[in-house]
Amino acid sequence: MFAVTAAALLVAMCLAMCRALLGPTAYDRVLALNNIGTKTVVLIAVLGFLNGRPDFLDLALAYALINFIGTIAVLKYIEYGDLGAGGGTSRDRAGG
Amino acid sequence: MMEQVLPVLTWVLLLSGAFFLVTGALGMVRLPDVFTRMHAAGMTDTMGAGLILVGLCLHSGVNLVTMRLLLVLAFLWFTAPIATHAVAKAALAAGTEPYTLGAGEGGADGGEGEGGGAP
Amino acid sequence: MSIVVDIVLFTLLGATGFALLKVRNLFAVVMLAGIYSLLSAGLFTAMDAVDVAFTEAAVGAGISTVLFLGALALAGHHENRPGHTPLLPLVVVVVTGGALVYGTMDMPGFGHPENPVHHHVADHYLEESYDEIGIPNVVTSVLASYRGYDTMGETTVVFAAAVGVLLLLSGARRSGSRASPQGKGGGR
Amino acid sequence: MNRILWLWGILFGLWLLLSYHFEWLFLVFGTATCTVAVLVAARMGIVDRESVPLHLVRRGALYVPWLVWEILKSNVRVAGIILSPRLRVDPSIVHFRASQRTDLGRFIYANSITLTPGTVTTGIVADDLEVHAIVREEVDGSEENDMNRRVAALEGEGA
Repeated sequence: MFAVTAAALLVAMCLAMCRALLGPTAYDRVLALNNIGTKTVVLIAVLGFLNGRPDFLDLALAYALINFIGTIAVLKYIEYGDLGAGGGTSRDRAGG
Repeated sequence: MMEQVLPVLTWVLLLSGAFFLVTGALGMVRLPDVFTRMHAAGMTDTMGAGLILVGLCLHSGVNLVTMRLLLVLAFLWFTAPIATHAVAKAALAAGTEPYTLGAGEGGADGGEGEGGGAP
Repeated sequence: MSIVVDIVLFTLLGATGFALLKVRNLFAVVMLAGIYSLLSAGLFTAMDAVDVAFTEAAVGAGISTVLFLGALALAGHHENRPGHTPLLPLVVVVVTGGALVYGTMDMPGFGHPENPVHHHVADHYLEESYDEIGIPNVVTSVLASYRGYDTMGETTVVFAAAVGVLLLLSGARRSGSRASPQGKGGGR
Repeated sequence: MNRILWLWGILFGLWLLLSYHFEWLFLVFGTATCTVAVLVAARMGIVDRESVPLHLVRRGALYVPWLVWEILKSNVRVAGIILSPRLRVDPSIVHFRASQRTDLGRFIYANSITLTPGTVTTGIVADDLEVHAIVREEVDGSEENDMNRRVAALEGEGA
């Protein structure tokens, strides 16, 4: 049953990959990247069980956090064009 | 009693998690714009990952692995909405027009304010 | 099943590699490079090289994405078409790749227990490291104790490189008044 | 002070959980690491109600299962939308009013909205939440009102 789950994960990764390749906007790609990251976390967990050695979940744990940091860095870059910018200007549009 | 129920439950959880994963990924491909795709991606983050990780927890029983799986799940559920929100906000801030039914690809009347105010 | 996982991950990896070459928008390239790292970390996990996967996850998907983005913020996000035909580089790459593949023919079977690499000092490390060093994780005790000087030099180099990169990035930010013009909606 | 001790305890518990070695060497390392981390946090002045929300723990235990149930329901709905051949989406942006008193409460409310598929919080200014919904009719506000009420109750009194 882990094999079925892993297969589903791989199929889902392929689909998300299509979105990353097709774009069309930068945000679609970020979304796909984040999504593939989440799936990789789950895949690592499932692979551990598939190989009968679920001792490496620390990796999935570290991954979940790195993925988040990466996504936030990317979005900061998109929004400000600079990683060093502060959050001061972040409220300029939010309300609408 | 428990010995029979647990594997079945694990199966159900893993399979339904896989179902939500694939459906979410399908949505990422099918849906028309980045905002609607966000909802599909959120599905993977919450239900797909959640059901599968809980399924793995049930399989491994109560030990260190379970705690780590639950920690992974907690991290995912804390960070996923923040990342999604950040994507949405950045997209809106850059002037991406959300897709709406009437206006086709990108409404002409500005990206916001067409929604009726609920409460 | 694990062979299927390997094949699918490799296929995705190949697709990502080609996309990396074809796409001209450098922002998309950075995104794809991140996906490439994620996939290869998954592959390393599937091949039981968990510590390598860990490093790939931290460095490839985490740090280098951030560094690439910092560089993009300075350099703009469109790649110019190359002025010359990339024929010679292609030949060089194909020959090198062919030589490497040829080299693998002489290698003993993957994961075979009789491989010489498993019988040099590896046995000693695996059996004695806990008594000698007292660290439960063998990889850690090899890196931090048996190869302590090596690791120290390595971290010194990496630290110096990181400081250099940070100085470059922050120096450029301070001197120029670059915040607004290409800032909004940069990557499309 | 109480909060600092709690934070230290939580961090040390996490250390024990992740290392799971109980030799003296590792316990000393863990103690030192947690102490330094907590001291730095205390010096930065970020150990407060917002970062160590002890007051939420007891009522949060009731809120989380409810939220999980909501997430389950909306997941099924969104899955139905995606799998239906005609793809019945009617996205729109709606606004909700958050009645929580603290930023932390509003943060929980906004994140809960995002966590349930079908709705994503795109912006928040003061107590006005801008929410993108995948199907306009589905967000008539009743569920979000319910969620709003529950999060506000979660905050409790004396915020």
